[in-house]
Amino acid sequence: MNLFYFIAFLSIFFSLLVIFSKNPVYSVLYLIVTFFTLTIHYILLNAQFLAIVNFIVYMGAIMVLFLFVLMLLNLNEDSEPMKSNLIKVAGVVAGMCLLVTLVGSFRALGDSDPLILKNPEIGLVKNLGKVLFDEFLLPFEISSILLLSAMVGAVLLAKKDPKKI
Amino acid sequence: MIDFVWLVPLFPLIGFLIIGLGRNILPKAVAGFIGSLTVLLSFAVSIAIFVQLESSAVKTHIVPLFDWIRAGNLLVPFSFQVDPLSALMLLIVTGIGFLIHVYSTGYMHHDAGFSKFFSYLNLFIFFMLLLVLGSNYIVMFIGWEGVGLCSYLLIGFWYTNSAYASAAKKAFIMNRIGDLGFLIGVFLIFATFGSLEFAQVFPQAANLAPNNPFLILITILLFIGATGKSAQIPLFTWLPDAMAGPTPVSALIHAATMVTAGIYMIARSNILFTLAPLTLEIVAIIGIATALLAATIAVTQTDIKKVLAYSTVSQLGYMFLALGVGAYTGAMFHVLTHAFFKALLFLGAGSVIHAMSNEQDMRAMGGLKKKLPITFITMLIGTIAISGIPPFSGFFSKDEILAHTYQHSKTLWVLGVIGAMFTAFYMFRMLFLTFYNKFRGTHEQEHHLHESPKSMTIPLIVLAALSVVGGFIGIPHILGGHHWLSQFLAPVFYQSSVRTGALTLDHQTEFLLMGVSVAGAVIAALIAFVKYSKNNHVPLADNVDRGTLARLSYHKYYIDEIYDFAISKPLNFLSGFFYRVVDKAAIDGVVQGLGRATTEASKGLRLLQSGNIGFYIFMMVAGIVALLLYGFYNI
Amino acid sequence: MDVIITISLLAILVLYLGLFKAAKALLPVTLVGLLVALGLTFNHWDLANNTKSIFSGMLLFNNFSVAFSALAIISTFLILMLSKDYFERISANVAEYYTIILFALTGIIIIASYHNLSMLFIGIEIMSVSLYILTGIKKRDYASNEAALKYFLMGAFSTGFLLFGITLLYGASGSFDLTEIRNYVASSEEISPIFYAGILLSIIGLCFKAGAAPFHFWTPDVYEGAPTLITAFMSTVVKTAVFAAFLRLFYISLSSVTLQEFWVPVLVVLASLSLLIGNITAVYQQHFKRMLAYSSISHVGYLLFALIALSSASDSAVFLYAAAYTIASIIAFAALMVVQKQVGNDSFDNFNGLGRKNPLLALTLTISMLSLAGIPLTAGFIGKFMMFTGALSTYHTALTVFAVLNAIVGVFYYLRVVVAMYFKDAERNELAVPVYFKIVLVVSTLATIIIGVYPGFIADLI
Amino acid sequence: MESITNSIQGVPLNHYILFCAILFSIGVMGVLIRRNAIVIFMSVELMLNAVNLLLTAFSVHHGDASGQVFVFFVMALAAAEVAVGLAIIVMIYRNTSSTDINVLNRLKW
Repeated sequence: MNLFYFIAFLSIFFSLLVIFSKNPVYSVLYLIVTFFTLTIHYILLNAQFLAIVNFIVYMGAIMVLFLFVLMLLNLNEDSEPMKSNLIKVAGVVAGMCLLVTLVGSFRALGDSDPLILKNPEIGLVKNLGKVLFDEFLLPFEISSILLLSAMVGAVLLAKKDPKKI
Repeated sequence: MIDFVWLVPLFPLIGFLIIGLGRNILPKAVAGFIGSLTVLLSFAVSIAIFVQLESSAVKTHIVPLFDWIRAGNLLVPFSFQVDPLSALMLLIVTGIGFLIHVYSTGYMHHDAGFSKFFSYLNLFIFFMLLLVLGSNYIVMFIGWEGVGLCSYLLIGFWYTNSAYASAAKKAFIMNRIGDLGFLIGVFLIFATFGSLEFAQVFPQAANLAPNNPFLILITILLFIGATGKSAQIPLFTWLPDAMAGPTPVSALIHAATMVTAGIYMIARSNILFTLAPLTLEIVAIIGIATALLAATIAVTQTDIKKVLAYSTVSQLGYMFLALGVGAYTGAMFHVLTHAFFKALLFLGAGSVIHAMSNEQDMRAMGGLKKKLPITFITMLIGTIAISGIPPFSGFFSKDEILAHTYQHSKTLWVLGVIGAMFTAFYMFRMLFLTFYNKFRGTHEQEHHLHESPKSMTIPLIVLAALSVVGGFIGIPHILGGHHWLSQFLAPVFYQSSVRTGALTLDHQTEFLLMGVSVAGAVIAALIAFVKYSKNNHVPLADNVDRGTLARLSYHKYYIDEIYDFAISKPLNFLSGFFYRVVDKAAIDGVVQGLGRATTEASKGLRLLQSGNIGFYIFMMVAGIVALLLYGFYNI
Repeated sequence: MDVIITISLLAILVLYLGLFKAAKALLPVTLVGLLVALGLTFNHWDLANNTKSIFSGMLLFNNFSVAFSALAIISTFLILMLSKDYFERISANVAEYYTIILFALTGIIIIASYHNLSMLFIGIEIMSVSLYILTGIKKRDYASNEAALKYFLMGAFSTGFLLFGITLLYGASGSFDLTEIRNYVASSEEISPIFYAGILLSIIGLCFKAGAAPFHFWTPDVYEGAPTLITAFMSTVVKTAVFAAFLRLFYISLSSVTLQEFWVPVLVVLASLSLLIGNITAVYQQHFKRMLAYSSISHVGYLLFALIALSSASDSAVFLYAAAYTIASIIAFAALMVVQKQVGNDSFDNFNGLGRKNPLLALTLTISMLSLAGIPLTAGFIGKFMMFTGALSTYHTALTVFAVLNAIVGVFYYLRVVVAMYFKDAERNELAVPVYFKIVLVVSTLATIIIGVYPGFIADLI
Repeated sequence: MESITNSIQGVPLNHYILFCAILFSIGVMGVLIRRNAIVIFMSVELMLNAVNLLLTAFSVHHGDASGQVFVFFVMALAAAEVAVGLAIIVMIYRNTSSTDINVLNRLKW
C-alpha cells in the first residue's frame, strides 16, 4: 500500500520538475522518468501489457522522438525564452484552481471503496488480446487509418520542399 | 376560383423570374409589359375571387398548398386564407399595384435599371400578396420580411448616391427592430396557443378572459412590429428618408401597400387586441401622437415628397387610432381610401417631378396649373379627398374613425380634429405652392415643362376617379347608406364586435361631429389659400418679401399678422422642433447609438482574440474552471 | 461500414495515383469514389428505422447516421469540386491532400455512426489529426504555419479534456457502450459524482471541436490562416459531424430528466456566450473570411439549441440547420476563393461592384448571406425557426429572445457584403468564375431555396 | 508478481482519482506557464498519461478489460499526434527559427 503512495509522490515530483526545469532537454529527461514511474503504476495494477507498451512506446519511441527534435532544432536553455513571473504565477494559480475544482466536483476527497483486483487476469496480454481482437476489432482496425493519416501528414509537413513553388 | 388563389401570387413571381433572368436581354418595352401584365392577371383573379366570396355563404376559405415545416408537434402548412379581409387587401395590392406598374413604364423610361426596377417591383407584389394571403403567422412573416427586403432594394435603387444608400440602411435597421418585436410575439403565440394558424389561434384566444398577461405581452410585441413597418412613433423616421427611392416606389410601397401591413396585421389579429384593452389604449395614443407629430412636421417641409411622406405617417397614425378605439372596419376603410388618394398624390407628385426635371423643392415650382392640367386636376381631387371634404372618399373613412374616437374619448376626438385641420392645411399649402402663382424655377426648367405621357396620366385619372367614388362603399347609416364595407368585413371582426359593441351615437351628435370636422378642414384650406395662393407666400428660408406685403390691403394684412403671431410662428417653431429634435436627434440618435454601441462592443470584444496561444489556453482553462465550479455546486 | 471501407480505400487509391504521377486523374477519381460512397450510404436507409448496432456495438448505422454521412459526403464533394487547380498552386504533393481530406471524411463518418465511446474518440482524432495537417499545408506561408500550430496545440490540449471526460464516464458506468451507459443512468439509484464531472468534461472537449465559446479562441485564427478550401471543409463538414456526435451521445446516453437538469443550464450558458461573442465580434471585422469565422461561432450557438431542447425532433432540427448552414457556407467560401484568387485580398472593399460585373456570383452570394442571416424562404430561416420553436417548446423563452436579438445583429454583418456588391461602385474587371465553381454555386443556391420553400422532404428524412 | 500487486490492496479508488487529477493539473500548468511549443506539447502528453493511468485504475476497479484496451488506443493516438505535432513544429522552426509560441501572433482580432 505504501508503495503506491511512494511511487505517486515520485511521479508528481518528477512531473513538477518537467514543467519547471528551464532546459527543455532536462524536461524531456524528467518526463521519461515520470513515465517510468507510471509504468510502475501499471505493474502495480497488474496491467502488464500496458506497462510494457508504455515502456516501449512512450518512454522508448515517443520520448526519443521528442529528444531527437529538440536536439535537431538545437534548443537549449539559452534559446528558450521564459514567460514573465506574473504569467507563471497566474498559470500556477489557474492550474491549482483547476485541480481544486476537478477534485471538488469528483468528490474525490471522501471515503470510497478500496481498489481490489477483482480479476487479476484482465491486464495480461492473453486476456487483452482476446478483448482487443474480438470486441474491439473495429476500433483497432480503424486506428490504422489514424496512423496512416498521421504518417502521410508528418512526412508531408516535415519534408523539406526541394524548391520554392 | 378561390381554390386557385395561389395564382394571384404566382403571376408576379413568374414576372419577377422572367424579368430578373432576362433583364439584359429583354427590351424595356417587353419588361414593362410583362411586369404590368402579370399584376393585371393577378388583379383579374382577385376580382374573380372577390366576386365569388361576396356571393358565397362561407366567408373563410383555407387553401392549403403543402406542409411547409413539420417538427415535433409543430405543423406549419404553407396555406392561404381567403376571407373578406384578405380579399379586400388583394384588390388593393393588385389593383393599385397594376396602376403603378403602368405608371412606372412611363416614369422610369429613361432609367438604365428599368428591367431591374420592374423585377423588384414584381417581387414586392409577390411578397405583399404572401403577407395578406398567409393563413398563419409564419407565411405572413415571410411576406413581412420579403416586402421589407424589396423596400430596402428599391429605396437604394439609385445607389450611386450615398445618401440614398444610407436611407435604405436606416429603413432596414428600423424595420428590423420592428420585426424583432413581431417575431418574438409570434414565438409567444406559439408558446401560448401551440399553433400559428389563424384558424386555431383566434378561437382559442376568444375563450380567454380579457387582460390575460400573455395576451397583453403578445399584442404589445405585435404592435412593436407594426410600428416598424407602418412608421409609427418611435420608428417612423425611416419613412420620410425612404423618399429617396423612385416615386412610383413611394406610391406603391410607402403609401398604398407595405406601410399598411401593420394595420392589416392588427386587424387580422383583432380578437387578440380586443381582449387586451391596455394594448389598444397604447395603440390609440401612439396613433394620435404620430398623427399630430407628423402633421406638424409636414407643415414646414419644402420637398414635395417629404410633405407627402409625413402626411402618410400622419394618416397611418389615424388608422392606428381607429384600431385603438376598436374601429377595425374604419381602419380598413381608411387603408382603402388612403391607398387611392395617397397613391394618386404620390404619382401626381412624380408627374410634377418628372416635368420639373427631377426638381423636388416646392420653392422652385409654382404656376404649374396650366402646364400640367391633368396632373393639377387629379391632385386637386386627391387633396380634397385627403382633407376629408365630402363627398370625396377621405371624408367617409375619416369621419367613421372620428365618430368612433368620439365615442371612445372626447380628448382623442379633439386631437383628431386638430390633426385633420393640419392635414387640410399642409395639403392645400402643397397644392398652392406647386400649381398656383408664378413659376419660380429656372428658365431651362420652364422651357422643359410638359404634361406627362399617357402611361402616367391614365393611372392618375383612374386613381382620381377612385378617390372620388371610393368612399361610397362605406356610406354611414345616417347619410342613408348601409355601409356595405362594414357588412362585408363583419365576419372577420365578428368576435371583436361582440365585445366592443356598435356605434351608439345619436344622429344629432353624429351630424355635429361631421360638421365640425368638415368645417375645420375647410377653414384650414382657406387659411392655406390666403397665405400661399392669395398672398403668394413662399416659404423662403428667412426673408419675407416686404414689397409684396406692402401691396396688401390693410385688413388682410391684419389677419396675416394675427395669423403669423398666433399660429404661424409657434407652428413653425413646433414643426421645426419636432423635425430637428424628435425626428433627427432623438429617434435617429437612439437608433444610430444602438448601432454604434454594437460596433464599439465589437471593437472591444475582438481584442479578446489577442493572437497569443498562451492567453487562449488561459481563457479556456478559466472557462473550464467555471464549468467545474458549476458542477461542484450542482452535483 | 462499407462506406468507411470505400472511402479509406479511395484514399489509398488516390495516394497511389499520386505516386504514379497521374495528377489529372486525382480529382475525377476522388469525385467518382465519393459518389459510390454516397450510393452505399443510401443503401443503408432503413424505412423501419430499427437498425441494430454492428461490430459488438461499435457502430450503429441508422437513418440518423445515413443522413449525416450523406450530408458530409455531399458537402465534401462540393468542396472538392472547388479544389481544381487549387492544391497545385500550394504544393507539388497534390495526391496527399486528397488522401488526407478523405481520411478526415472517414473519421467524420465514424463519428456520425459511433455507438461506443472508443469509436467516437478514434473518429474525432482521425478527423483532428488530418485537419492539423491540412491547416498547415501551405508550408511556406507564415499564417498557415501559425494556424497549424495554434490548432494543433489547442486541439491536443482539448483532447486531454475530452479523454478525461470519457474516462470518467467509463469510471462511473463501467462501459464505453452508449446503451450500457444509458442503462447505468437508468438503473443506478444515485449517479456517481464523477459521472457528472465526466459529462462536463465531455461537453468541454466536444465544444472545443465545435468551436463554442469560451472554447472558440482557435476558430478565427485557424480559419483565417488555413487555406480557404480547408477552412470551408472545417467550418462545414467538421462542425456538422461534431454536432452529430454531440447529439448522439446526449440523446442516447444522457437524456434522462435528472441529467438534463444538470447539463442543460451549462449548454444554455455556452450557447448564449457563443451567440454573443460570435455575432458581436463579427460586426467589426473588415475581412470576409474572418467574418465568416466569427459567424460560424454564432451558428454553433444556434446549433446548441437543439441539444438544449433535446427531443426526438432534435435530430431533424440539427440536420436541417447543419445542411442549411453547410450549403450556404460553401457558396460563401466559393465566392471567397474566387475573389481571393483574383484580387489577392478578401476585405469587404474588394466585393464592391461585383453585382454589376459578376451577376451570378453576386446573386448566389446574396442568397447564401440571406440564408445565413435567416431570412425567410431560404434554408437558413427554416433552420433557425426549428431551433427557436424547439427552445420555446421547452420554455427557454429568454434564451430565444436573446437569440432572436442576436440574429438581428447577424443580419447587419451578413448584409455588409451584399451592400458592398450592389450598392457600392468600384472600377473593376469581371472576375473569371471557372465552370466547376459555377456548378457548385448554382447547385448550392438551388438547394438553399428548395429547402427554404419546401423543407419537408429533408426534415422528414430522419 | 503477486506480492507487488498485493501492495495496492487497500488503496482507495479516490486516491487514484486524486493522484491522476494532480498529474493532469500539472500538465495543464505546464501548458500555461511554458512558451516553448515542444515543452507545451510534452505537458499535453503528461495530461494524456494521467488519464491513461486513471483508465487503467477504473478498468481494474470494474474488472473490465475494455478500459485497458482503450488505453492502448490512446497510446496509438498519442503516437500519431506526436508525429504530426513534431512535424508541424519542425516546419515552423524552418520558417521562423523559433519554437516560441509568443512569436506566433500575427493572426489576431
